[in-house]
Amino acid sequence: MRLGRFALVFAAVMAVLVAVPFYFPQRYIIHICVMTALFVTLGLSMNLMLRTGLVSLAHSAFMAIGSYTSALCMMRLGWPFSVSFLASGLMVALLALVSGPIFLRIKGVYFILLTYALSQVVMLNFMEWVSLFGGNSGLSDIPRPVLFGMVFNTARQFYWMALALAGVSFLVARTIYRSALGTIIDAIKEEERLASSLGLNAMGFRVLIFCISGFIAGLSGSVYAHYMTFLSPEAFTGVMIDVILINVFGGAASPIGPVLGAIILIPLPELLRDAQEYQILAYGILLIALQLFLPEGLIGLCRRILSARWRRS
Amino acid sequence: MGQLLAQILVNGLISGSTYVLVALGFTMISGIMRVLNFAHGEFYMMGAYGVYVLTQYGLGYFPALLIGAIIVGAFGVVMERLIFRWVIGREVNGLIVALGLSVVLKALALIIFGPVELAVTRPVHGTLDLGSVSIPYDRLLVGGCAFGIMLLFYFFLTFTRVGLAMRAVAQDEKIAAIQGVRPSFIHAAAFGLGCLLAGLAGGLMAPIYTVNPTIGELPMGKAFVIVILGGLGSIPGAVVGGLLLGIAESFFSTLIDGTVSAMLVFALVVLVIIVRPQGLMGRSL
Amino acid sequence: MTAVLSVTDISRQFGGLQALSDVAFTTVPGEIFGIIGPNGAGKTTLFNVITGAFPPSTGKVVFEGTPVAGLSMDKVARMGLVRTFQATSVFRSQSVFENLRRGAMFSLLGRPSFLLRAKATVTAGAVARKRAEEIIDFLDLGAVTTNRAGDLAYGLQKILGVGMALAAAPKMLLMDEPAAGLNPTETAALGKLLLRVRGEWKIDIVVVEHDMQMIMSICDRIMVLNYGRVICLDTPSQVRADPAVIEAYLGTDDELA
Amino acid sequence: MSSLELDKVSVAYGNIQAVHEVSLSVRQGAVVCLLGANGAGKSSLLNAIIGLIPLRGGKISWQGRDMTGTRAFEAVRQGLSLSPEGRRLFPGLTVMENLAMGAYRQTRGDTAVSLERVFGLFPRLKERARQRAGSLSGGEQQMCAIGRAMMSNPSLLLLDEPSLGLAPKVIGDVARAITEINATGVTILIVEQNAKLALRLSEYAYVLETGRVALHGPSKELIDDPHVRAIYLGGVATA
Repeated sequence: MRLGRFALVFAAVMAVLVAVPFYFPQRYIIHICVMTALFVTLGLSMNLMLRTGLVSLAHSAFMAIGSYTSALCMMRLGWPFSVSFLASGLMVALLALVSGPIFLRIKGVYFILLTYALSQVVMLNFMEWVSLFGGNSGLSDIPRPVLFGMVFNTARQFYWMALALAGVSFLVARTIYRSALGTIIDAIKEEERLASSLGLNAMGFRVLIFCISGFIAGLSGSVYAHYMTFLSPEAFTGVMIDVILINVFGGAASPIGPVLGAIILIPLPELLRDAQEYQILAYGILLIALQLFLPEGLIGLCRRILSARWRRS
Repeated sequence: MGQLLAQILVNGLISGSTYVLVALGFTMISGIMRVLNFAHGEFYMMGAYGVYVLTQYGLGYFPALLIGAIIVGAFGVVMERLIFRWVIGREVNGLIVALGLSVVLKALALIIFGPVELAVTRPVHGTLDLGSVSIPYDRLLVGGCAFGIMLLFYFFLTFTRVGLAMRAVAQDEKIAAIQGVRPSFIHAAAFGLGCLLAGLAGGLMAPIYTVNPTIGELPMGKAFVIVILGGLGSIPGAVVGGLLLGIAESFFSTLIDGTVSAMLVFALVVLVIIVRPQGLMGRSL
Repeated sequence: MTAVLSVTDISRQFGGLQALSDVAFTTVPGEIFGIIGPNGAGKTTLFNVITGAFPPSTGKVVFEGTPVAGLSMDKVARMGLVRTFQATSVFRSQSVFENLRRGAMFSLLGRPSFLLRAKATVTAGAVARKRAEEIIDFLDLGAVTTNRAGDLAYGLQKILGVGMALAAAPKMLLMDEPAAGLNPTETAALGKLLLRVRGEWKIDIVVVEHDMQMIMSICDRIMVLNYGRVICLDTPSQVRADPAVIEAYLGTDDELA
Repeated sequence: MSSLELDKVSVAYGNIQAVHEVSLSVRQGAVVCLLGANGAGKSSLLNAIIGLIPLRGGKISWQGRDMTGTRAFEAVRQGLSLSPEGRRLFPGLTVMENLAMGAYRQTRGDTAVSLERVFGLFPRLKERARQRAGSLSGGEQQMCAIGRAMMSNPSLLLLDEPSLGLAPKVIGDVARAITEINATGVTILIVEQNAKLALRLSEYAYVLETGRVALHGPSKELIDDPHVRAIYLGGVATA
């Protein structure tokens, strides 16, 4: 059974990943692992968009909205973490639901520009609405989550939380791609007109995916907020490019692409903190080179090698 | 009230005119090559650093502005031949490549100049008082130069052979080719010219604000809003959209405040998209 | 007899150009109805107006008693009026079987609300497979079920496109130049196929076409457009003999005078 | 002495072959027409001659020079010019600017001469000179397209469906202009679906059917050929 084999592999990989902190207890390594897991989640959320044929530049803002929502729900409203966590996802999904029918009417490039403008406006609000969001100095002393009576206050616990979220996101994405919904979004990407002529309400499904994607991005923001206990608009600059780069590098055609992309790319700058400018420089060059020479990413490369070997044998 | 409105209008036109310079190049490149140059703001940034460096070497402000912008334009031509020509017509791929270039240029600026704010000496001082409306001379200079450049650009597009060919390529590249126009030449020229315009805008604004590696982000964000407002690829759209944006911002931020202004402008953009998805001026040069 | 598709006095302007003026026709059940005309006669515009790509300036389009002009393409398709395209007719990256399965599936699970009906996916999956298999038998595509649609010969792609439209369980097919780009043999095969679709599946067809040979041989009635107006609406043999039609196609003698 | 030579030219878009091994020749100074129903491959052939689509096979030569593989922007220097199907004017440019684009490779002096000539052929264009091409009527657009093609002072003019969508009276005007242009020594290859018009204008005709030459001969003989009629009206072809 294929499902059985996948479940086995998935469980084994997760088990290994869960065990990582026991072998590498150093605080900075665990920090990198938390960030990687969060970017896997965010990368998968972007992957849902790309699979539908949409490039969104609003996902860094989506993550930020999730962060602020979750933090403020606990700080201002005194909601428990579990509720705040869900609220962060729902908040973004709601925004996607409201803006989607307008934004998604706009095809291709305009959608990209518009999501960029949206993210700018959102970030501007976080910067300027000081009484609520704390402006440029941001929010600090964000409470630690309590789940089932357990207080999350070590990096290790957050790693497991982020890992669980990443794992679930991966399963969600994979399930979607393998279901009727996955077939539908592939069809919309490949030949939208043809799909519509056969009775498919393409707009409805695009909004749906936008919402699911936003929901996941919001959740990743929530975990981030409570892990850092400190939020500022500045923290989200660069996320916009990272999340695209993860997909481009790994390959957007499979949910494994962004996972690989995040695992390889996110630790890099953290490991080479001293030479950050050069890191960024290399990042940029990598992005250009990948797009020109390896447009389908690592996954695409693997597939090409595999299929070449398949043909030879 | 009338005085206030006049002041708002003047401020809006001046800031709008620099937006137009950035948006013109961006929209022209997208119209001719179907490439979204997300690195456009970095060419603006290069123009500002160009003026800074050249004036440090003792050059006067205006020669520095001109030479700096020409260098930026030449660099744009090189980038087009090296990178962008491979992604012509594929807007998403072009966008990712341009994002990469934007990261590279920002990192280079950071490596060369550091994260510090650099100041360029103002070429003029003082304030012009026209009764109720007062305009600092340096602002006036920026506005005047920007409108002058727009005029020159207009003449270039309307009355020169290459300008005409650029408009023709934007409308129908294949048909332009059978008239004898070499598309690759037009692509490189348009990309370079677009970057030169961005460089000029950066150089003009350098004395007013300080210079740092991220100064290109803001005007580029504005350029996006402008092309959505005016229509991607539309030259008149960039002018109308830019001035409109400048005046709207000036109006809202004087009467309310900056953040609300940004949100109102965004609401305006969404409104335009609902009513006219192709932008105010459609898609033609 | 009741009308299936009824088009009343459609006009459409573009700028100053009158692309269609007062076009009207009504199809009857069991009919293959052809629309022809020289290039630029307004066939494509008419087709787009009927399928809702843009609304008519004046006039009505009614399908089985429901006005459809201005409705979205997918909604009209779910009502049973399915259109086919001249160029994009298949999902090139997918297998033949998958293309047909999609045709059936999209008509069943056309709206996101299907996710709320837990059983819908399961039943739709089974129905879609069954329909796809039926159509493979009907079109005799058994030998190529696993081939990538984009790799098929162009003629076969067109046939597959018809199959996908059939999979969407239409009551009527609206076809935009199905024979464009086909050679005479393929065109003849397509014509036979359309006759079988009408005969065996009881599906009405409205077809816009350039290929006279095919349209004359399969249609019950033909409407001829020229300069956006109906110049003739009759049986094929009558249409072929109509002086106005001959003039529209071959030109007149007085143009050079 | 034949001047435009096509030798087994094939053209394809992806896996759709539009033109199969078409050979034809056009005598210098002649008007030759290409007939055929829609989708017969006529436009593809013209586009291939001017270099807009690459050849899948075969050879093209003009006045003895091999034109195979010549790129579109170089063709005009060899004296070729195309008035494309559907006019394809630059809609945002004025009539004058469209004409100026036609003379893109000309010197200033030659441009003035060409302009006089085009205005002589189509006086209407002079009246509309400052109007945007997109706002012209169909007939005026066609005149502008032919005028633009004439601005490069071509020796071989390719006309793709010049009568398409025009009212009968305007077709007459366009036809007269084509005759006049030919009278000045320009060789013309014309693609038309208006068969009577094309056969009247031309001295020799080729009839394409699904990308192949089905029939060719002097135009006078083809005018009454039942085969031509059959291709257009789908009657039973007897041959």
